[in-house]
Amino acid sequence: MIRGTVCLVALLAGAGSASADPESDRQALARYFEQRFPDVEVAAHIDGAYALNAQTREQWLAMEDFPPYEFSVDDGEVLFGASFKDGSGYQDCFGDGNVKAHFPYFDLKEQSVVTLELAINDCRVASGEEPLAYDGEDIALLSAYMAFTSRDSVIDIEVPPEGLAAYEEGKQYYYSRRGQLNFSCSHCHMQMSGMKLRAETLSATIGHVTHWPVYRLKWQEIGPLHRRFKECNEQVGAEGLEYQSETYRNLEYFLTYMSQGLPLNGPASRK
Amino acid sequence: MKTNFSRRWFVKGLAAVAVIASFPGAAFARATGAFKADKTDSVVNVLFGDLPIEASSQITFRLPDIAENGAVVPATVATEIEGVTQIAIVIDENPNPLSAVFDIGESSVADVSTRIKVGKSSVARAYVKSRGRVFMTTREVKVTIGGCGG
Amino acid sequence: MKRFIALSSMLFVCLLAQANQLTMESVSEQILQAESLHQKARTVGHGWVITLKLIEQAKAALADDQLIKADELSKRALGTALASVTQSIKEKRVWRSRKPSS
Amino acid sequence: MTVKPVKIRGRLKGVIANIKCLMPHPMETGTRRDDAGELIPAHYIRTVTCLHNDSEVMTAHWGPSVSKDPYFSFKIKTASVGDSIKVSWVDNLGETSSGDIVLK
Repeated sequence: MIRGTVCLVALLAGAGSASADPESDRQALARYFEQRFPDVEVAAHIDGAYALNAQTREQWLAMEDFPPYEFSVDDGEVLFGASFKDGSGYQDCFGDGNVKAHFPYFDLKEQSVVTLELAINDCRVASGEEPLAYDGEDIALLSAYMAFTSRDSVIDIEVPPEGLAAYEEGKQYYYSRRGQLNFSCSHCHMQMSGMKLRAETLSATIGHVTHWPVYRLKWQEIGPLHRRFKECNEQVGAEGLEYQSETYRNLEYFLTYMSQGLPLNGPASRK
Repeated sequence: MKTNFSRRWFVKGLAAVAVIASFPGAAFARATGAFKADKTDSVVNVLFGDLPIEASSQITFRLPDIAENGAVVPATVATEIEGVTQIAIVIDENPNPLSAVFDIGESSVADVSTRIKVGKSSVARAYVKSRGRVFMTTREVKVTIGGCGG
Repeated sequence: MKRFIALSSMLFVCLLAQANQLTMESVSEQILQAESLHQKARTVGHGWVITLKLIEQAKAALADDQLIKADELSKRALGTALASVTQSIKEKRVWRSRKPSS
Repeated sequence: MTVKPVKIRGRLKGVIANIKCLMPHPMETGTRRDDAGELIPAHYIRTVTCLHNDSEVMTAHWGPSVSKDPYFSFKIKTASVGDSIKVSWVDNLGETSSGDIVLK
């Protein structure tokens, strides 16, 4: 009995210190936003800045009434249904497409984070098809359709011990100052969340990944999460990285765990 | 040389106006270049001639105060006024202020929504024509330069 | 960190010494140093866009025989490259302070 | 440009039919430039005709300042289950498309 308690105490002590325990990170972040926005449910942050600004929310709801990304979902459905040369198709890898809740995951064989976009290409390559360009339209349409079929399922990903290093790298990236403006993601999306940068209301970290891919009015087309990572990097004067680069996949891995347990609501329209 | 040039235009102009006048409602707007006009006054002149424009509080003109993105601004015009035959949306500061004109048939409700481009912060106007009278209401819409800067 | 500060201050000292003999070699040497520092920051995810721009402009000025302009641009590039390396080193130490305490 | 059909949704509340449609179209003003700096020619929907059981109930005339992939919603009185609603558009290049639904 003594040995049990000793090891338990050690464990708790360990958890308390800087060890990378995703669940305690997530709870601490949830508490941070509960204190910062007492009258905003944690789950409400899946609507991003529109959970924090009533005026812009009204405009957003007008857009969501019949959103322009519906065409992308329809086109994505056609692509999803097409079969490969060897007769198989995406259904063989993803069923009806309602799988986004379990992405990204840590692939033990590859020892790296696998996002939905990577899995789409893995599925194609396994059937002898050419992989799609990560900044291309087809992969955005496919992930738009799969995001749509995954709507309302709850984010449920795992960080196995082997995946802790990748998770930790994503976390470090998120909290590190970057670029000539010397901001980290957390400066805008935690300390300044709910406030404005020029006309932009800053969204909270929690809920950041639930609604992708996104049709940004600015882009006038649907685009993946990593396009937003790259754009954000460049806005603080940092060099943007490649879509699906290891850094961005680890960042998505960390951010997705921060939204663990929240319902998916993609694709979505944004300003 | 100059005089007969203008005389020829004058004769052609007369014929054109006669033809155009016979078009119903908004087609008249299209044909007479209301969409090409670059100032609100000329748009109103072409659309409604010299009918008085009566300010009205009976028109619901929903437009955001600050547009999320000037390229896609949700706009709704709805009214309880009876016998409405035409609704028009005008954005003063747009290169061509006239955005859209709607011919409302008898079995349609005077309540239309669309999404328009607003070039820069501007006064927006909703015109409602009913039984030979023209009512109008205005809204201010601000358009900001997007992005966080930096 | 101490070793690095020693290195960069030594770098600046020798640059100042050469300042008066402004030659093609000294300027292109400065560009190379800016590039290597920039690469050092980039590999740890701290590359800055401005450094890349300044390096390209410095190279263009050099190719155009505008020695003074190339020197000034490459010095600025060296400055931002150094700042980005400093940022990467400092952040490695302090980023955890921004994580909400569990 | 491959012309795509108009997406229409209709909801009946009593005798009032709420019709919402979305029309895939670039709605180019003619003043925008592409990445190479070339002016993109004007290409926008000019007329939208709405039919209720094949009789015209609404016509919209648009300039190029209506947003890309235009959204249009309107309401029809005296509508009932089984009525047909058809929305069609014509653009300045003479292209046309349409979509239709039956009210449920």
